[in-house]
Amino acid sequence: MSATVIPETSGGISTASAMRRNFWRGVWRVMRRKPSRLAGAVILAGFVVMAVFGPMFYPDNLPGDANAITRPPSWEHWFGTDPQGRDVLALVITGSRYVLLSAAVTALITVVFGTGLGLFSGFKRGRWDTVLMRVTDMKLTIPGLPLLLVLATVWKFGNPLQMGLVLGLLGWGGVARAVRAQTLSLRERGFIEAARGLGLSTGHIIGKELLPSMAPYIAMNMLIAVTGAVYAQVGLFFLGVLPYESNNWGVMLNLAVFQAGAMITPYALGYLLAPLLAILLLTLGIVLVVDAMDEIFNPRLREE
Amino acid sequence: MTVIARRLAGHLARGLVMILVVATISFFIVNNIPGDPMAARYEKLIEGGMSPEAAAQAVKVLYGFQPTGSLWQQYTDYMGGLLHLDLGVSVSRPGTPVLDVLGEAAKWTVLPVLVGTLLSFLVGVILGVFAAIRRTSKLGDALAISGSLLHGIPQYVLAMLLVVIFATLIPILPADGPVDILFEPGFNAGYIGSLAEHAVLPVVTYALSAYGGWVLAMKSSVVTVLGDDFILAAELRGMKRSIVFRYIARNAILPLFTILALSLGLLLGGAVFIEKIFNYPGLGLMLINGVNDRDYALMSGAFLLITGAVIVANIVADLFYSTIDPRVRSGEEAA
Amino acid sequence: SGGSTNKSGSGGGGGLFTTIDVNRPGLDASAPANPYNPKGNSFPAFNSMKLGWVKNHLTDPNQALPGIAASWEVAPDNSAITLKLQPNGKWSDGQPVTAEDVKMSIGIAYTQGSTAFSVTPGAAGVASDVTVVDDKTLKITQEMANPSPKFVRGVLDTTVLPSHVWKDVLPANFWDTLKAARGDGADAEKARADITALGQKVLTFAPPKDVSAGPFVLERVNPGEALLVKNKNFFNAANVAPAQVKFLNYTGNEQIWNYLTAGKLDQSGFVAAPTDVMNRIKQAPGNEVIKGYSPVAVSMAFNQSKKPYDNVHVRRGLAYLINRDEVTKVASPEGGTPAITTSGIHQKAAQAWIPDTLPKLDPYKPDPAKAEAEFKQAGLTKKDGKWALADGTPWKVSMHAPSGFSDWLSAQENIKSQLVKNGIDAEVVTTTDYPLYLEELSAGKYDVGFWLMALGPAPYDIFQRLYGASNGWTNVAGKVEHAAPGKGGNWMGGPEQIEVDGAKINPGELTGKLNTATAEQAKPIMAQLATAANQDLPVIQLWDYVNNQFVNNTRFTGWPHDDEILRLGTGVLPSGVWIQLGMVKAKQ
Amino acid sequence: MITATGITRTFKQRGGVLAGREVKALRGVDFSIAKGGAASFIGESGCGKTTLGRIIAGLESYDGGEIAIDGAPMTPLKPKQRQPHFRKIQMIHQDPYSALNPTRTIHQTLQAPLALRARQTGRSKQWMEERAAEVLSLVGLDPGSVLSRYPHQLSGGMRQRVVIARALTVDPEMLVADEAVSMIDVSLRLGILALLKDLRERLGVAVLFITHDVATARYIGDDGELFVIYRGQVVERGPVDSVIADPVHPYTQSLLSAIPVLHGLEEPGEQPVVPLESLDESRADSGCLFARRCPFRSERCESELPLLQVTDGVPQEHACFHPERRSVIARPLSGV
Amino acid sequence: MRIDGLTVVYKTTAGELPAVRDVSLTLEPGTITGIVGESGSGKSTLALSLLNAVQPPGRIATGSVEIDGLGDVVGLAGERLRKARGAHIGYVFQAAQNSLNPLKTVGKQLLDLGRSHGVDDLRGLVREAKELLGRMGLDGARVLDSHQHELSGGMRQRVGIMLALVLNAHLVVLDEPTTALDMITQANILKIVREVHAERGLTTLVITHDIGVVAEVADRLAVMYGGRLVEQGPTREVLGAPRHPYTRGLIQAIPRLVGDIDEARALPGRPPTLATVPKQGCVFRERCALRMDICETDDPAALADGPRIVACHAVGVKERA
Ligand SMILES: Nc1ncnc2c1ncn2[C@@H]1O[C@H](COP(=O)(O)OP(=O)(O)OP(=O)(O)O)[C@@H](O)[C@H]1O
Ligand SMILES: Nc1ncnc2c1ncn2[C@@H]1O[C@H](COP(=O)(O)OP(=O)(O)OP(=O)(O)O)[C@@H](O)[C@H]1O
Ligand SMILES: [Mg+2]
Ligand SMILES: [Mg+2]
Repeated sequence: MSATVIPETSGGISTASAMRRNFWRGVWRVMRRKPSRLAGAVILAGFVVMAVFGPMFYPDNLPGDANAITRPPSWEHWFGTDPQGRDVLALVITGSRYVLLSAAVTALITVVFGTGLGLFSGFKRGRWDTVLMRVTDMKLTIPGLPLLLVLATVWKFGNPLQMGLVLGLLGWGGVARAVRAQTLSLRERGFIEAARGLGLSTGHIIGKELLPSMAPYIAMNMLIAVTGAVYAQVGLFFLGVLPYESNNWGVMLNLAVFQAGAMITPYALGYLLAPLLAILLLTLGIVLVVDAMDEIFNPRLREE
Repeated sequence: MTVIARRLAGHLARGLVMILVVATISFFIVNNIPGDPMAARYEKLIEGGMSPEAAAQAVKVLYGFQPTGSLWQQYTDYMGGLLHLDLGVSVSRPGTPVLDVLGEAAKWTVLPVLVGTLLSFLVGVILGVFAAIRRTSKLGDALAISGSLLHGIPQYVLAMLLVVIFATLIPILPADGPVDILFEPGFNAGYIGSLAEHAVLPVVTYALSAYGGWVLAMKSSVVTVLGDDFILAAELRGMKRSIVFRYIARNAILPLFTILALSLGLLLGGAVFIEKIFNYPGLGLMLINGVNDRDYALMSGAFLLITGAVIVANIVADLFYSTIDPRVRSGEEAA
Repeated sequence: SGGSTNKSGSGGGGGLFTTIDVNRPGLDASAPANPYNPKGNSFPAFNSMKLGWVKNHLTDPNQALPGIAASWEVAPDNSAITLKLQPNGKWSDGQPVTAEDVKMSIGIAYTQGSTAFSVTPGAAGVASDVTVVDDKTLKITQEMANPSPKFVRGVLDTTVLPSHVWKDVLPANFWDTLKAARGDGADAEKARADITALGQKVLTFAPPKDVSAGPFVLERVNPGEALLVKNKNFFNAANVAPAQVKFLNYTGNEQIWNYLTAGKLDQSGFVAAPTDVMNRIKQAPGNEVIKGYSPVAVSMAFNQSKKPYDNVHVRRGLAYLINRDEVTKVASPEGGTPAITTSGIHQKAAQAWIPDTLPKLDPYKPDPAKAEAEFKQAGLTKKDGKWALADGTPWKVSMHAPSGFSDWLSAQENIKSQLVKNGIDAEVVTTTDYPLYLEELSAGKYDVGFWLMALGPAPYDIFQRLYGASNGWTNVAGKVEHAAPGKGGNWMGGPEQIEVDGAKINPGELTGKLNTATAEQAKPIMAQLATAANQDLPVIQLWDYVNNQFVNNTRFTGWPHDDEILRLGTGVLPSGVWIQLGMVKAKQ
Repeated sequence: MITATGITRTFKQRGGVLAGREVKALRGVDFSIAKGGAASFIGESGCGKTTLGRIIAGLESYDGGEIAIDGAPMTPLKPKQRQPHFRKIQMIHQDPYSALNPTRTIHQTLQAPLALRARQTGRSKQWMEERAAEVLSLVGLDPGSVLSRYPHQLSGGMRQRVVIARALTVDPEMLVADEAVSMIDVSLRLGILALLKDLRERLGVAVLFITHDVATARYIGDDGELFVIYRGQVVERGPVDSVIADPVHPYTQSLLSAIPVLHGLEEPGEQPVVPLESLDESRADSGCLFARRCPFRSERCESELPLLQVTDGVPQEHACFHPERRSVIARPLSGV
Repeated sequence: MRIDGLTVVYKTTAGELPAVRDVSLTLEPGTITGIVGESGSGKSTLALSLLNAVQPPGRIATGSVEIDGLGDVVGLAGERLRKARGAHIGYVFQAAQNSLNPLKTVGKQLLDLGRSHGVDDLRGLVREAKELLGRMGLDGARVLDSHQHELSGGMRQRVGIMLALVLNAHLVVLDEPTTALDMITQANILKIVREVHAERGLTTLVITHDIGVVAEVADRLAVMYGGRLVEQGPTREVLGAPRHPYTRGLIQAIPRLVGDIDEARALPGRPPTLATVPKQGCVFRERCALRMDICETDDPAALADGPRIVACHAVGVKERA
């Protein structure tokens, strides 16, 4: 029956590890297909390293130099100094942790909550589905940023986790809706039905059959949620409606514009541009990597 | 028609429920806002050299406008007021109904949002078609990547860059409000010119930040339609290129109209950054001012109005969709 | 005392004058031309006139430039003031400005809470009677039960409104109600409530069109700008140079910087600006910064009910540690001068009031050794180069400021790094906005916050910032009472009695005395209080504000450089006064 | 093996113009299959074949009637309790591509049900591996080359074999094949049909065969019964060859006449019947469901619903008031 | 119409691969020709190349498609090509798949078609369309007023046929006209095809994977495998006496309604895809029972024997023997 012979692989454990190896080899292939994707991945990895290890290289309280307040970029300070005479680059690096941590939390919550709800709704159907989707629709209708502004008057978003939590709780609607739609359409696919017929558990069906099929989708949404979260929190801090205690790109933007006059004096331009560039670069990285998601998770595209 | 009427009724009912829910939420959020605006006012007056007694009296007068009574009663009053489109009285602007303040502000939001969005829609859709047709070429790639990037850049980043470039480094455009007061309002060249001049930066920001989305959406829509058999069928029937193009365009643009209406609604709320950065006195700025001034009524009013706009946009989008898409019109499309 | 209008002007040259109201962000196109409305399109000294334009004299609160009142005479015991109105004062609609207008305006002032016209029983420096002597003359007498040296200031600082426009706002029986309100008992209570209710009516009153007795009258407003045009009927119209005045809107300081760097503003009041921005502003063609006096200082205030700030040695130690020169340089290089010491008074005023005491005060020059000694004395311990509380728990100086106050935040950041450098852990916590800041501050939630102080020129106003309600002493109807820390707005939580030079004093009571004391009586008390503040340090005075006025010489000239003229009271737009006095000339 | 009596299923249309309208997908279907037996259902599109198949495989609920699997009635059982019974009946889907999860290798696809099985019977991992290879061999695939592949790397025929192999992992007693070959390349179809037939013979698996194509039904089970279903009602049932050769119901006759004639090999039947009108569900259903399209209808047909009955001399049951045997199918040309 | 030496290639990652290879076929006027072949054998590609409409990344590499009164379609381009489509050659798409613009009524699309081809008498066109539809058992006025979604699969297919014929095209290509249709509908459509063909004197090409469909309607039958035409001839003859082993296998693999079930035999192996079609030699050899050494290296030439043409080394050997 078969035409070509594929290298013999048998034995459960070795198959599983071989699969994993194959997966990563496939990912590598997908990434290599376009240099832009590699660039994106490098950028993202760079940001993660920056957020995880970056702050370790600096003291908790960045030293300021009262004699070098709001300086333009120089060899010593690549992006200049802030109105406290601190190195702007150091601020961007130490500030990345808050931004990325809260973005990660947001992405996690968005995806877990959105996916969970979407799966549940699409899988259960019936009354639950109707109710949940109505709620989701409502949630989607409430404009997010204005709601955040109003919420900011009550909650303080004290730390990145809280910030991430709130943004995540505001952001799951789109994912839930999309995942539900996907679930509904996948449900109709024979393999889900077959799994039910075989008596496989719901856990198996959801975890092993449904989720992997939606993985590119979820991964994309996760990355998009990261951009959204960065966008929203930096924006909130920028608007100055939140109190702040720590370094954060949004705080930098706010101070640059409203305290250092970065839009007026070129001296503070570095202070303004550094966080802006960081945001742009992060966005770019994500845009580039998102492009690869579909191919990474689809074995057919991965192995082509 | 009955299908549309039924949909409309459903939407209205749901919209109403939404408004009630949002109003309730904002009422209770607003009632939990910490911070004492009276103390702040008092402090300001004292700093201005008023005696403590005089300041206390002044604050009492000013905050006499605040609703009193039990929370529940305030709530019912508030909701009752909503029925008459009464959003309460602004604290920072005593005597001016919030609705008037917002009405004035809405003007300044709607205009640039509309122009900016339609502009970007037009350009984005046209370039999206190019990006789709030339998707294998460098041009197509460039269009798509520029689209993704612009789509990904936060609005405020764009706005700030524009201000730095066009208002600071090369000061050729104003970024300070909606119009020069020296021109007599009305239909005269000076006034309209000034309006236009002041609107350039906000409009361009709206347009640029939305443009990417349109390019991407239109591109993928066109690619989908191009793959549809009826396009090939039309070609094989020897239809004129212009007609085939029209077939593609109409089918591809259809789903975008829904997004257009929705984004118009959402933009009213998303205008916060642009209005803040360009000092454009629209709803978004009102909302921020409300938040900053602890002007409860203004804040929740602005929030409600923005939400209302989104709901209305939703309804419009759906109705629009159902009138132009025959499948929906006849009720074919399932829920 | 008195003044007279400068009549020697050479007449207006026309042109557009562009300025900004720094006291009030956000123009509101829908707001009425009503000076009492918080967003009202009423610009003091432009289209809204007061009886006189009070000055921030170093020591005398009653100095003023003439406004609607051309001159005034004050009884020697301060018991009455007789006002002579401008003889040819007219409203923009041609009606003359009369004593009746003023009387009605005083009635309006009663409804709004005014220092001299207050319905609060027992308040100091309140008028007891308003008599119209003739069409252009009024006499206002002070209630001598609780007189105040600020009485004249309070009277002159009254906005005058056209009674033919506002006539229906006050009911016919208003003066009777007022009389009733002055009394005691239920009737008085009710009368006072009625007057408060009237206040709201006043606040929301919208004249159909602006009627102004000032040099300008409101033409139109949009959300970005307000336009005023010259009032031909203004009594000194001949000397008013600009033909039009444009007020620009702003929501944040950075916008004003923008206008200033673009050279758009002919004049602007004080706005804080970082050095670089300030340099840019100065570089703009025609721009000039005129420095004047501003009776305000900022301080780092302690909540003494929190450990270790209850210990004076800790406060002193901190005072020895913090380099105020550096703080000022970082936070407010142009808008402030580092405080020479903590006296509770702006240093310029202090030199005028207590020249002998000032040198005796400890200047708290930065001296880590002294600081260490003080901390040791307070029982603090130093472990691994870090200071800890007496019981060994870590000590972190937690400073709070509202996030909009950029100079405060900068200062705190700088103090933080100074402290950290010296082994004291510190943090800066922001609060979203001022109302919340005040609420949390007065609820005693903060250890350390920033506090405006030395609000001159009246001695009582100066010291009540340190020994007033926020520190437990309330002054109701001349009676001073002390509330326990955490009660009645007492967040500073200082002791009721403090030791100064070995003697115990009650600073709150002393401060209360200043409310009625004459200048001569006040001086020794102020010396005592300044010493008390210096030794007890309820706050550390950081810098004294400087009143920077920005002007541009390309379109108009004649800006006053005389400190006296610059020292106008708060809430007044000085350029309006300069214009109406005929000082500002259009550039030929 | 399984006995179904009076199965009915009504769908409520949700949304759209037909909102609230009921579609009677099945109106009392009776049938039974013995162990290793076969039954085939034919009928035009939308007549309820798939619905029936899904009900039998336990994938869809039914409103009325009773299903008994190996004598055990299903109706009184809770869904969880029904599961082990229905596991004996496995469905083979029409589309072999969508029936396999594209993100899982064949190995993974087969392991999941085997793991379940192993857990229930306490078997080892080793057994799972062996069994996977075994079922693949059973369906004629080479386990070594197939196991590590993804579905997209297999041809349609191979995929369908994998689907059948997966069904075999749970040792089913019956397979429900819903148009199991209609999406497979012509040259490969017979392979799958032969496999099913082979499984019947070798493993004694009963087959419920659903198809458009009568000839394939005959190929799978000429010893079984053929059911002709129209709008949810069985209109004719009987031994396969008998129904094909001598259909009684006009609907069966039109279905059979619609089968294309292989002109070089066959000649048209004697009395072909082709109804021109297509099915219109929106008609109210009083009387015979087929009446409107029936060329032989009488007044009685308009008002009265005929039930399955037998007529003398005809081995099959039918639901027609005017039964008449017509030979409609093409006959082989003699000498070919 | 004469197709001569037509080769169509698709550009893939593995280079340009032929989907249709060296196909020659003549459609006699007034006949129905059927092409059968499995999925991927190049049927649609062939059909599209008749209109010079192969979609990128494909292109016609060599060969010609001569149409009477039109010349070589392969050489046509631009307006002339467009005018030829529809007016000379009608193309009918697979059923139920959407060959109609979902947003426009059938009538409007008909008018678009008329305008595209410069028809002045649009009324006449509509009349003609109604007539055609009526001929096919539909209510013309209603159908013209309907949107695609309001029509059933069979109705759409009939509309497709109407649109292909309404401009009086005499050459009609039907690509899988009945796939995904119901048996009864299929029978109807086939009947219509046959009748309309006869009435209008058309030259018709029916493409399908279902040998039954061809057998039912076609006068001539061509069998495609791996991009090659392996056998062609009059339907009855080919079905009755298939010569190419593939044709034989295919016919054998059809279960029958009568007779011995076990006569049906599965064809071994699997159909080739574009990538697995042998580059040289006979495309069918891997599944062929009659494989010889020469099949590995030489592509068998299509040899004519009267009306029948077969491309097989084995057949050639037999004939020669
Ligand atoms: N989930 C469902 N909801 C609503 N109606 C349904 C559902 N499933 C099937 N139906 C309806 O039930 C009827 C029978 O459908 P079914 O799929 O069983 O037909 P079928 O004979 O398998 O058709 P085909 O040959 O096209 O596969 C149809 O009218 C169909 O529209
Ligand atoms: N756009 C394309 N790019 C690459 N290869 C293609 C393309 N279109 C078709 N092919 C390949 O060309 C070959 C012939 O395709 P074609 O569509 O003509 O087959 P077909 O006989 O019509 O098949 P079906 O019965 O599935 O419609 C197939 O192998 C197919 O994979
Ligand atoms: Mg079916
Ligand atoms: Mg095809």
